[in-house]
Amino acid sequence: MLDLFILVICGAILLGGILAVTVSGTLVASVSAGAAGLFASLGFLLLGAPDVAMAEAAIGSGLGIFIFLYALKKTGQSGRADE
Amino acid sequence: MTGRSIHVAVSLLALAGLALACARIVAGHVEPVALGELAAGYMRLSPEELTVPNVVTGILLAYRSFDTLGEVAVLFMVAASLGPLLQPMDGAPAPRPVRPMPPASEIVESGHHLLMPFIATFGAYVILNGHLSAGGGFQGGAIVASGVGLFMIVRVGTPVDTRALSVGESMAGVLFVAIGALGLVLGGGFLDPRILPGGELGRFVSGGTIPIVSALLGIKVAAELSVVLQRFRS
Amino acid sequence: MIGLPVSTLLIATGCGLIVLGFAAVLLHRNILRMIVGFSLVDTGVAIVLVASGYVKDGTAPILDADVTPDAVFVDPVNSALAVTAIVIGFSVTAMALAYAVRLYRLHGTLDVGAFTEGRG
Amino acid sequence: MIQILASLLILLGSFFVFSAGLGLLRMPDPLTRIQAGTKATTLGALLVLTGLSILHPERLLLYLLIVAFVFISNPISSHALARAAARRAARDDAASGDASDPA
Repeated sequence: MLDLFILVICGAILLGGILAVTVSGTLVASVSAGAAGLFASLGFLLLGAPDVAMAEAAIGSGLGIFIFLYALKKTGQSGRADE
Repeated sequence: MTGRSIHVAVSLLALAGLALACARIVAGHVEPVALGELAAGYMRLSPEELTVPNVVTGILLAYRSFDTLGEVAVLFMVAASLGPLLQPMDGAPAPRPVRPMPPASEIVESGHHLLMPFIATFGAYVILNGHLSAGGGFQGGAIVASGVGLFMIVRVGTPVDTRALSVGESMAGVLFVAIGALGLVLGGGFLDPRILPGGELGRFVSGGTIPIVSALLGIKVAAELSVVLQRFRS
Repeated sequence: MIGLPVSTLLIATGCGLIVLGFAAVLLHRNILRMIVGFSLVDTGVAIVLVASGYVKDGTAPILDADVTPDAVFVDPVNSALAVTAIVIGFSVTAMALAYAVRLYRLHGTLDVGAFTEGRG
Repeated sequence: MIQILASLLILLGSFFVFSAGLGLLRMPDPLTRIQAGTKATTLGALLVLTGLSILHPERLLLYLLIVAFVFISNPISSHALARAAARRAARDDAASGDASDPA
Protein backbone atom coordinates (compact mmCIF):
# COMPACT_ATOMS: atom_id res chain seq x y z
CA MET A 1 0.00 0.00 0.00
CA LEU A 2 2.75 2.44 0.91
CA ASP A 3 4.67 1.30 -2.16
CA LEU A 4 1.74 2.30 -4.35
CA PHE A 5 1.65 5.71 -2.64
CA ILE A 6 5.34 6.24 -3.33
CA LEU A 7 4.89 5.28 -6.98
CA VAL A 8 2.00 7.74 -7.30
CA ILE A 9 4.13 10.52 -5.78
CA CYS A 10 7.06 9.77 -8.11
CA GLY A 11 4.69 9.78 -11.06
CA ALA A 12 3.21 13.11 -9.98
CA ILE A 13 6.67 14.69 -9.63
CA LEU A 14 7.69 13.49 -13.09
CA LEU A 15 4.34 14.57 -14.57
CA GLY A 16 4.82 18.08 -13.17
CA GLY A 17 8.34 18.19 -14.63
CA ILE A 18 7.21 16.98 -18.06
CA LEU A 19 4.38 19.53 -18.12
CA ALA A 20 6.81 22.30 -17.09
CA VAL A 21 9.05 21.44 -20.05
CA THR A 22 6.53 20.70 -22.78
CA VAL A 23 3.54 23.00 -22.20
CA SER A 24 3.43 26.11 -24.39
CA GLY A 25 2.57 28.92 -21.94
CA THR A 26 5.20 30.21 -19.51
CA LEU A 27 2.63 30.79 -16.75
CA VAL A 28 1.41 27.17 -16.87
CA ALA A 29 5.02 25.96 -17.02
CA SER A 30 6.06 27.83 -13.85
CA VAL A 31 2.96 26.67 -11.96
CA SER A 32 3.57 23.03 -12.90
CA ALA A 33 7.20 23.35 -11.80
CA GLY A 34 5.81 24.52 -8.46
CA ALA A 35 3.44 21.55 -8.38
CA ALA A 36 6.39 19.22 -8.93
CA GLY A 37 8.07 20.90 -5.94
CA LEU A 38 4.97 20.41 -3.79
CA PHE A 39 4.85 16.68 -4.57
CA ALA A 40 8.60 16.54 -3.95
CA SER A 41 7.97 17.86 -0.44
CA LEU A 42 5.58 14.90 0.11
CA GLY A 43 8.41 12.66 -1.03
CA PHE A 44 10.77 14.29 1.49
CA LEU A 45 8.24 13.54 4.22
CA LEU A 46 8.27 9.86 3.23
CA LEU A 47 12.07 9.86 3.22
CA GLY A 48 12.13 10.96 6.86
CA ALA A 49 13.19 14.57 6.32
CA PRO A 50 10.36 16.82 7.61
CA ASP A 51 12.71 19.83 7.84
CA VAL A 52 13.46 19.64 4.13
CA ALA A 53 9.77 19.09 3.37
CA MET A 54 8.82 22.32 5.16
CA ALA A 55 11.57 24.30 3.44
CA GLU A 56 10.64 22.97 0.01
CA ALA A 57 6.91 23.59 0.49
CA ALA A 58 7.38 27.15 1.75
CA ILE A 59 10.34 28.35 -0.31
CA GLY A 60 10.60 26.14 -3.40
CA SER A 61 6.96 26.04 -4.38
CA GLY A 62 5.42 28.96 -2.45
CA LEU A 63 7.72 31.94 -2.80
CA GLY A 64 9.24 30.55 -6.02
CA ILE A 65 5.95 30.77 -7.92
CA PHE A 66 5.35 34.18 -6.33
CA ILE A 67 8.47 35.78 -7.83
CA PHE A 68 7.88 33.96 -11.14
CA LEU A 69 4.43 35.54 -11.39
CA TYR A 70 5.80 39.02 -10.70
CA ALA A 71 8.56 38.51 -13.29
CA LEU A 72 5.96 37.34 -15.83
CA LYS A 73 3.93 40.47 -15.13
CA LYS A 74 6.99 42.68 -15.57
CA THR A 75 7.83 41.10 -18.92
CA GLY A 76 4.23 41.38 -20.10
CA GLN A 77 3.52 37.75 -20.94
CA SER A 78 1.23 36.68 -18.13
CA GLY A 79 -0.97 34.14 -19.80
CA ARG A 80 -1.49 33.49 -23.50
CA ALA A 81 0.66 30.96 -25.33
CA ASP A 82 3.81 32.78 -26.32
CA GLU A 83 6.27 31.78 -29.01
CA MET B 1 17.73 27.06 -40.05
CA THR B 2 20.56 24.50 -40.02
CA GLY B 3 22.20 26.17 -37.03
CA ARG B 4 19.09 25.50 -35.01
CA SER B 5 18.95 21.82 -35.99
CA ILE B 6 22.63 21.35 -35.15
CA HIS B 7 21.91 22.94 -31.78
CA VAL B 8 19.01 20.56 -31.16
CA ALA B 9 21.08 17.52 -32.19
CA VAL B 10 24.01 18.43 -29.92
CA SER B 11 21.62 19.16 -27.04
CA LEU B 12 19.89 15.80 -27.43
CA LEU B 13 23.27 14.07 -27.48
CA ALA B 14 24.32 15.84 -24.27
CA LEU B 15 20.98 14.97 -22.63
CA ALA B 16 21.43 11.33 -23.60
CA GLY B 17 24.85 11.34 -21.97
CA LEU B 18 23.42 12.91 -18.81
CA ALA B 19 20.60 10.36 -18.74
CA LEU B 20 23.12 7.54 -19.11
CA ALA B 21 25.17 8.87 -16.18
CA CYS B 22 21.99 9.17 -14.07
CA ALA B 23 20.97 5.61 -15.01
CA ARG B 24 24.34 4.34 -13.81
CA ILE B 25 23.88 6.18 -10.50
CA VAL B 26 20.39 4.69 -10.05
CA ALA B 27 21.53 1.18 -11.00
CA GLY B 28 24.49 1.32 -8.63
CA HIS B 29 22.53 2.59 -5.66
CA VAL B 30 22.09 0.24 -2.71
CA GLU B 31 19.90 1.33 0.16
CA PRO B 32 22.11 1.38 3.27
CA VAL B 33 20.98 -0.40 6.42
CA ALA B 34 23.03 1.61 8.93
CA LEU B 35 24.28 5.16 9.29
CA GLY B 36 27.75 6.20 8.25
CA GLU B 37 30.34 7.09 10.85
CA LEU B 38 29.89 10.88 10.60
CA ALA B 39 26.09 10.72 10.79
CA ALA B 40 26.16 8.26 13.69
CA GLY B 41 28.55 10.61 15.49
CA TYR B 42 26.19 13.54 15.02
CA MET B 43 23.22 11.44 16.18
CA ARG B 44 25.10 10.55 19.37
CA LEU B 45 26.74 13.93 20.06
CA SER B 46 23.87 16.31 19.36
CA PRO B 47 21.65 15.17 22.27
CA GLU B 48 24.64 14.71 24.61
CA GLU B 49 26.74 17.80 23.94
CA LEU B 50 24.14 20.30 22.77
CA THR B 51 20.93 18.92 24.38
CA VAL B 52 19.19 19.38 21.03
CA PRO B 53 16.80 16.56 20.04
CA ASN B 54 16.44 17.71 16.40
CA VAL B 55 19.81 16.72 14.98
CA VAL B 56 19.26 18.60 11.71
CA THR B 57 18.94 21.87 13.63
CA GLY B 58 21.95 20.88 15.70
CA ILE B 59 24.02 20.49 12.53
CA LEU B 60 22.69 23.65 10.90
CA LEU B 61 23.09 25.91 13.93
CA ALA B 62 26.03 24.46 15.85
CA TYR B 63 28.31 22.07 13.99
CA ARG B 64 28.01 23.79 10.62
CA SER B 65 26.73 27.19 11.70
CA PHE B 66 29.50 28.96 9.80
CA ASP B 67 27.95 27.57 6.59
CA THR B 68 24.61 28.92 7.73
CA LEU B 69 26.12 32.36 8.29
CA GLY B 70 27.60 32.31 4.79
CA GLU B 71 24.28 31.25 3.34
CA VAL B 72 22.45 34.10 5.04
CA ALA B 73 25.14 36.41 3.68
CA VAL B 74 24.35 35.13 0.17
CA LEU B 75 20.65 35.82 0.74
CA PHE B 76 21.53 39.32 1.97
CA MET B 77 23.62 40.04 -1.13
CA VAL B 78 20.79 38.85 -3.39
CA ALA B 79 18.26 41.04 -1.57
CA ALA B 80 20.61 44.04 -1.77
CA SER B 81 21.52 43.64 -5.44
CA LEU B 82 17.94 43.13 -6.63
CA GLY B 83 17.20 46.80 -5.90
CA PRO B 84 19.55 48.35 -8.50
CA LEU B 85 18.93 45.48 -10.94
CA LEU B 86 15.17 45.93 -11.06
CA GLN B 87 15.15 49.73 -11.08
CA PRO B 88 13.90 51.35 -14.30
CA MET B 89 16.83 52.34 -16.51
CA ASP B 90 17.45 55.76 -18.06
CA GLY B 91 18.73 55.02 -21.57
CA ALA B 92 16.55 52.01 -22.31
CA PRO B 93 13.44 52.18 -24.50
CA ALA B 94 10.32 52.74 -22.44
CA PRO B 95 8.84 49.40 -21.34
CA ARG B 96 5.30 48.52 -22.33
CA PRO B 97 3.00 49.93 -19.66
CA VAL B 98 2.01 47.16 -17.26
CA ARG B 99 -1.68 47.07 -16.42
CA PRO B 100 -2.12 48.03 -12.75
CA MET B 101 -3.46 45.27 -10.56
CA PRO B 102 -7.06 45.75 -9.44
CA PRO B 103 -7.63 46.23 -5.70
CA ALA B 104 -8.49 43.11 -3.74
CA SER B 105 -12.14 42.48 -2.98
CA GLU B 106 -13.68 42.91 0.43
CA ILE B 107 -13.86 39.17 1.11
CA VAL B 108 -10.15 38.71 0.49
CA GLU B 109 -9.31 41.71 2.65
CA SER B 110 -11.38 40.50 5.63
CA GLY B 111 -9.96 37.00 5.17
CA HIS B 112 -6.46 38.42 5.27
CA HIS B 113 -7.26 40.08 8.60
CA LEU B 114 -8.45 36.70 9.90
CA LEU B 115 -5.53 34.68 8.54
CA MET B 116 -2.57 36.94 9.31
CA PRO B 117 -2.47 36.16 13.08
CA PHE B 118 -2.58 32.42 12.29
CA ILE B 119 0.31 32.69 9.84
CA ALA B 120 2.45 34.89 12.09
CA THR B 121 1.87 32.64 15.11
CA PHE B 122 2.67 29.52 13.13
CA GLY B 123 5.84 31.10 11.75
CA ALA B 124 6.99 32.13 15.23
CA TYR B 125 6.18 28.64 16.56
CA VAL B 126 8.20 26.97 13.81
CA ILE B 127 11.15 29.33 14.38
CA LEU B 128 11.22 28.95 18.17
CA ASN B 129 10.64 25.18 18.29
CA GLY B 130 13.32 24.42 15.74
CA HIS B 131 15.49 22.65 18.30
CA LEU B 132 12.66 20.38 19.52
CA SER B 133 10.73 19.40 16.41
CA ALA B 134 10.94 19.82 12.65
CA GLY B 135 11.51 23.41 11.66
CA GLY B 136 13.93 26.17 12.43
CA GLY B 137 14.99 29.59 11.26
CA PHE B 138 14.85 28.99 7.52
CA GLN B 139 11.46 27.28 7.44
CA GLY B 140 9.75 29.65 9.88
CA GLY B 141 11.26 32.68 8.15
CA ALA B 142 9.86 31.46 4.84
CA ILE B 143 6.41 31.01 6.44
CA VAL B 144 6.48 34.58 7.80
CA ALA B 145 7.62 35.83 4.38
CA SER B 146 4.70 34.04 2.71
CA GLY B 147 2.43 35.93 5.14
CA VAL B 148 4.08 39.13 3.88
CA GLY B 149 3.30 37.90 0.36
CA LEU B 150 -0.38 37.60 1.29
CA PHE B 151 -0.22 41.19 2.55
CA MET B 152 1.29 42.25 -0.79
CA ILE B 153 -1.54 40.60 -2.73
CA VAL B 154 -4.23 42.22 -0.59
CA ARG B 155 -2.81 45.76 -0.19
CA VAL B 156 -1.93 46.36 -3.82
CA GLY B 157 -0.91 50.00 -3.48
CA THR B 158 0.96 49.82 -0.17
CA PRO B 159 4.72 49.26 -0.48
CA VAL B 160 6.51 47.27 2.20
CA ASP B 161 9.15 49.41 3.91
CA THR B 162 12.37 47.78 2.73
CA ARG B 163 14.51 50.21 4.70
CA ALA B 164 12.97 49.23 8.05
CA LEU B 165 13.27 45.56 7.08
CA SER B 166 16.96 46.09 6.26
CA VAL B 167 17.56 47.75 9.63
CA GLY B 168 15.93 44.86 11.52
CA GLU B 169 17.78 42.35 9.40
CA SER B 170 21.14 44.03 10.03
CA MET B 171 20.53 44.17 13.78
CA ALA B 172 19.74 40.45 13.79
CA GLY B 173 22.89 39.79 11.77
CA VAL B 174 25.08 41.80 14.15
CA LEU B 175 23.64 39.95 17.15
CA PHE B 176 24.19 36.62 15.35
CA VAL B 177 27.87 37.38 14.78
CA ALA B 178 28.20 38.77 18.32
CA ILE B 179 26.89 35.52 19.81
CA GLY B 180 29.30 33.67 17.54
CA ALA B 181 32.23 35.76 18.75
CA LEU B 182 31.12 35.24 22.35
CA GLY B 183 31.33 31.52 21.70
CA LEU B 184 34.86 32.06 20.43
CA VAL B 185 35.81 33.79 23.71
CA LEU B 186 33.86 31.78 26.29
CA GLY B 187 33.30 28.45 24.59
CA GLY B 188 35.15 26.13 22.27
CA GLY B 189 34.85 28.00 18.98
CA PHE B 190 32.85 30.31 16.73
CA LEU B 191 29.10 29.97 17.44
CA ASP B 192 29.60 27.37 20.15
CA PRO B 193 26.11 27.11 21.74
CA ARG B 194 27.40 25.82 25.07
CA ILE B 195 28.15 29.26 26.53
CA LEU B 196 24.70 29.08 28.15
CA PRO B 197 23.76 26.08 30.32
CA GLY B 198 22.37 23.24 28.24
CA GLY B 199 19.36 22.42 30.38
CA GLU B 200 17.24 19.32 30.16
CA LEU B 201 16.82 17.45 26.86
CA GLY B 202 13.47 18.19 25.25
CA ARG B 203 12.53 21.27 27.29
CA PHE B 204 11.80 24.58 25.58
CA VAL B 205 14.65 26.34 27.40
CA SER B 206 17.50 24.06 26.46
CA GLY B 207 20.29 23.75 23.97
CA GLY B 208 22.32 26.73 25.12
CA THR B 209 22.18 29.62 22.67
CA ILE B 210 20.52 27.61 19.90
CA PRO B 211 16.95 28.99 20.41
CA ILE B 212 18.32 32.56 20.42
CA VAL B 213 20.41 31.98 17.31
CA SER B 214 17.41 30.30 15.65
CA ALA B 215 15.20 33.31 16.40
CA LEU B 216 17.80 35.70 14.99
CA LEU B 217 18.17 33.54 11.89
CA GLY B 218 14.38 33.50 11.48
CA ILE B 219 14.19 37.31 11.66
CA LYS B 220 17.01 37.61 9.12
CA VAL B 221 15.55 35.11 6.66
CA ALA B 222 12.00 36.53 6.93
CA ALA B 223 13.26 40.09 6.37
CA GLU B 224 15.47 39.13 3.44
CA LEU B 225 12.79 37.08 1.66
CA SER B 226 10.28 39.91 2.19
CA VAL B 227 12.76 42.37 0.66
CA VAL B 228 13.18 40.04 -2.35
CA LEU B 229 9.39 39.85 -2.82
CA GLN B 230 8.98 43.63 -2.51
CA ARG B 231 11.77 44.27 -5.05
CA PHE B 232 9.98 42.07 -7.56
CA ARG B 233 6.66 43.75 -6.83
CA SER B 234 7.78 47.37 -7.12
CA MET C 1 4.92 -3.18 -5.62
CA ILE C 2 7.83 -3.58 -8.01
CA GLY C 3 10.38 -4.56 -5.41
CA LEU C 4 12.64 -1.53 -5.59
CA PRO C 5 13.52 0.22 -2.32
CA VAL C 6 12.05 3.65 -1.57
CA SER C 7 15.28 5.56 -1.93
CA THR C 8 16.13 4.04 -5.32
CA LEU C 9 12.72 5.02 -6.66
CA LEU C 10 13.10 8.59 -5.46
CA ILE C 11 16.69 8.85 -6.72
CA ALA C 12 15.41 7.76 -10.13
CA THR C 13 12.67 10.41 -9.93
CA GLY C 14 15.17 13.10 -8.96
CA CYS C 15 17.51 12.12 -11.80
CA GLY C 16 14.56 12.25 -14.20
CA LEU C 17 13.74 15.75 -12.97
CA ILE C 18 17.37 16.85 -13.46
CA VAL C 19 17.38 15.55 -17.06
CA LEU C 20 14.02 17.23 -17.75
CA GLY C 21 15.29 20.52 -16.33
CA PHE C 22 18.44 20.45 -18.49
CA ALA C 23 16.25 19.59 -21.50
CA ALA C 24 14.27 22.77 -20.83
CA VAL C 25 17.50 24.78 -20.45
CA LEU C 26 18.98 23.46 -23.70
CA LEU C 27 15.95 23.28 -25.98
CA HIS C 28 13.86 26.33 -25.13
CA ARG C 29 14.56 29.76 -26.59
CA ASN C 30 12.61 31.77 -24.02
CA ILE C 31 14.78 32.81 -21.07
CA LEU C 32 11.96 32.43 -18.54
CA ARG C 33 11.45 28.83 -19.67
CA MET C 34 15.16 28.21 -19.10
CA ILE C 35 14.83 29.56 -15.55
CA VAL C 36 11.87 27.21 -14.97
CA GLY C 37 14.21 24.43 -16.09
CA PHE C 38 16.87 25.52 -13.62
CA SER C 39 14.36 25.48 -10.76
CA LEU C 40 13.39 21.93 -11.80
CA VAL C 41 17.08 20.98 -11.58
CA ASP C 42 17.15 22.49 -8.07
CA THR C 43 14.23 20.34 -6.94
CA GLY C 44 15.75 17.23 -8.52
CA VAL C 45 19.12 17.76 -6.83
CA ALA C 46 17.40 18.18 -3.45
CA ILE C 47 15.48 14.91 -3.99
CA VAL C 48 18.66 13.02 -4.93
CA LEU C 49 20.50 14.51 -1.95
CA VAL C 50 17.85 13.49 0.60
CA ALA C 51 17.15 10.09 -0.98
CA SER C 52 20.83 9.11 -0.95
CA GLY C 53 20.82 9.63 2.81
CA TYR C 54 17.85 7.37 3.44
CA VAL C 55 18.49 4.34 5.63
CA LYS C 56 16.22 1.29 5.38
CA ASP C 57 13.10 1.78 7.54
CA GLY C 58 14.59 4.99 8.89
CA THR C 59 12.68 7.67 10.80
CA ALA C 60 13.31 11.41 11.02
CA PRO C 61 16.45 12.32 13.04
CA ILE C 62 14.45 13.91 15.86
CA LEU C 63 14.83 12.29 19.28
CA ASP C 64 11.50 13.21 20.86
CA ALA C 65 9.38 11.22 23.28
CA ASP C 66 7.81 8.70 20.91
CA VAL C 67 11.07 7.29 19.51
CA THR C 68 11.76 3.68 20.42
CA PRO C 69 15.28 2.92 21.66
CA ASP C 70 16.12 0.64 18.72
CA ALA C 71 14.87 3.06 16.05
CA VAL C 72 16.94 3.57 12.90
CA PHE C 73 17.48 7.17 11.82
CA VAL C 74 17.92 8.87 8.47
CA ASP C 75 21.24 10.63 7.74
CA PRO C 76 20.85 14.16 9.20
CA VAL C 77 23.78 15.63 7.24
CA ASN C 78 21.96 15.18 3.91
CA SER C 79 18.84 16.85 5.30
CA ALA C 80 20.83 19.85 6.53
CA LEU C 81 22.59 20.17 3.18
CA ALA C 82 19.25 19.93 1.32
CA VAL C 83 17.72 22.75 3.39
CA THR C 84 20.74 24.90 2.49
CA ALA C 85 20.47 23.91 -1.18
CA ILE C 86 16.79 24.86 -1.38
CA VAL C 87 17.34 28.34 0.11
CA ILE C 88 20.33 29.00 -2.16
CA GLY C 89 18.33 27.71 -5.14
CA PHE C 90 15.62 30.25 -4.38
CA SER C 91 18.10 33.12 -4.31
CA VAL C 92 19.73 31.94 -7.55
CA THR C 93 16.28 31.85 -9.20
CA ALA C 94 15.57 35.36 -7.94
CA MET C 95 18.85 36.68 -9.40
CA ALA C 96 18.21 34.96 -12.74
CA LEU C 97 14.69 36.38 -12.93
CA ALA C 98 15.98 39.87 -12.15
CA TYR C 99 18.51 39.64 -14.99
CA ALA C 100 15.78 38.33 -17.32
CA VAL C 101 13.57 41.33 -16.47
CA ARG C 102 16.52 43.67 -17.10
CA LEU C 103 17.28 42.06 -20.47
CA TYR C 104 13.64 42.38 -21.44
CA ARG C 105 13.69 46.07 -20.59
CA LEU C 106 16.88 46.60 -22.65
CA HIS C 107 15.95 44.59 -25.76
CA GLY C 108 12.18 44.21 -25.59
CA THR C 109 12.34 40.45 -26.05
CA LEU C 110 13.08 37.27 -24.08
CA ASP C 111 14.32 35.18 -27.02
CA VAL C 112 17.92 34.05 -26.54
CA GLY C 113 18.38 34.17 -30.33
CA ALA C 114 18.08 37.95 -30.19
CA PHE C 115 21.09 38.14 -27.86
CA THR C 116 23.42 35.67 -29.60
CA GLU C 117 22.58 35.56 -33.32
CA GLY C 118 23.75 38.40 -35.54
CA ARG C 119 26.95 38.74 -33.57
CA GLY C 120 28.76 35.94 -35.33
CA MET D 1 -18.42 -0.21 15.73
CA ILE D 2 -16.89 3.22 16.34
CA GLN D 3 -13.99 2.30 14.11
CA ILE D 4 -16.33 1.28 11.29
CA LEU D 5 -18.18 4.59 11.60
CA ALA D 6 -14.90 6.54 11.50
CA SER D 7 -13.67 4.57 8.49
CA LEU D 8 -16.96 5.16 6.69
CA LEU D 9 -16.65 8.90 7.32
CA ILE D 10 -13.07 8.94 6.02
CA LEU D 11 -14.11 6.93 2.96
CA LEU D 12 -16.98 9.33 2.25
CA GLY D 13 -14.63 12.31 2.62
CA SER D 14 -12.13 10.72 0.23
CA PHE D 15 -14.95 10.13 -2.25
CA PHE D 16 -15.84 13.83 -2.14
CA VAL D 17 -12.23 14.89 -2.63
CA PHE D 18 -11.92 12.42 -5.52
CA SER D 19 -15.06 13.80 -7.13
CA ALA D 20 -13.53 17.28 -6.78
CA GLY D 21 -10.49 16.12 -8.72
CA LEU D 22 -12.73 14.52 -11.34
CA GLY D 23 -14.67 17.77 -11.60
CA LEU D 24 -11.46 19.75 -12.13
CA LEU D 25 -10.63 17.48 -15.05
CA ARG D 26 -14.08 17.21 -16.64
CA MET D 27 -15.64 20.67 -16.21
CA PRO D 28 -15.51 22.91 -19.28
CA ASP D 29 -14.55 26.40 -18.04
CA PRO D 30 -12.74 28.01 -15.06
CA LEU D 31 -15.78 29.09 -13.07
CA THR D 32 -17.41 25.65 -12.99
CA ARG D 33 -14.04 24.09 -12.19
CA ILE D 34 -13.62 26.36 -9.18
CA GLN D 35 -17.14 25.53 -8.07
CA ALA D 36 -16.44 21.79 -8.30
CA GLY D 37 -13.08 22.07 -6.59
CA THR D 38 -13.97 24.24 -3.62
CA LYS D 39 -17.24 22.87 -2.31
CA ALA D 40 -16.28 19.22 -2.59
CA THR D 41 -12.83 19.64 -1.03
CA THR D 42 -14.18 21.67 1.89
CA LEU D 43 -16.78 19.02 2.70
CA GLY D 44 -14.29 16.22 2.07
CA ALA D 45 -11.72 17.71 4.44
CA LEU D 46 -14.41 18.16 7.11
CA LEU D 47 -15.53 14.51 6.80
CA VAL D 48 -11.99 13.10 6.84
CA LEU D 49 -11.05 15.16 9.88
CA THR D 50 -14.27 14.14 11.69
CA GLY D 51 -13.42 10.49 11.10
CA LEU D 52 -9.87 11.04 12.30
CA SER D 53 -11.02 12.81 15.46
CA ILE D 54 -13.28 9.83 16.27
CA LEU D 55 -10.23 7.57 15.91
CA HIS D 56 -7.90 9.88 17.88
CA PRO D 57 -10.03 11.90 20.33
CA GLU D 58 -6.93 13.22 22.11
CA ARG D 59 -6.00 15.31 19.05
CA LEU D 60 -9.43 16.95 18.73
CA LEU D 61 -8.10 20.48 19.24
CA LEU D 62 -5.56 20.10 16.45
CA TYR D 63 -8.20 18.84 14.03
CA LEU D 64 -10.53 21.68 15.00
CA LEU D 65 -7.76 24.16 14.18
CA ILE D 66 -7.19 22.51 10.80
CA VAL D 67 -10.93 22.60 10.03
CA ALA D 68 -11.07 26.29 10.97
CA PHE D 69 -8.09 27.06 8.74
CA VAL D 70 -9.54 25.13 5.78
CA PHE D 71 -12.94 26.76 6.22
CA ILE D 72 -11.40 30.25 6.17
CA SER D 73 -8.74 29.85 3.52
CA ASN D 74 -10.42 27.58 0.96
CA PRO D 75 -13.44 29.78 0.13
CA ILE D 76 -11.32 32.94 0.17
CA SER D 77 -8.74 31.60 -2.25
CA SER D 78 -11.37 30.23 -4.61
CA HIS D 79 -13.21 33.54 -4.44
CA ALA D 80 -10.03 35.35 -5.49
CA LEU D 81 -9.50 32.83 -8.31
CA ALA D 82 -13.09 33.19 -9.53
CA ARG D 83 -12.77 36.96 -9.49
CA ALA D 84 -9.58 36.83 -11.55
CA ALA D 85 -11.21 34.41 -14.01
CA ALA D 86 -14.29 36.63 -14.36
CA ARG D 87 -12.11 39.70 -14.98
CA ARG D 88 -10.08 37.91 -17.59
CA ALA D 89 -13.23 36.67 -19.36
CA ALA D 90 -14.63 40.20 -19.40
CA ARG D 91 -11.36 41.56 -20.78
CA ASP D 92 -11.20 38.92 -23.50
CA ASP D 93 -14.78 39.74 -24.53
CA ALA D 94 -13.86 43.40 -24.78
CA ALA D 95 -10.68 42.64 -26.72
CA SER D 96 -12.32 40.23 -29.20
CA GLY D 97 -14.25 43.11 -30.73
CA ASP D 98 -11.31 44.70 -32.58
CA ALA D 99 -8.54 42.06 -32.69
CA SER D 100 -10.07 38.63 -33.29
CA ASP D 101 -6.94 36.48 -33.52
CA PRO D 102 -6.49 34.45 -30.34
CA ALA D 103 -3.82 32.20 -31.85
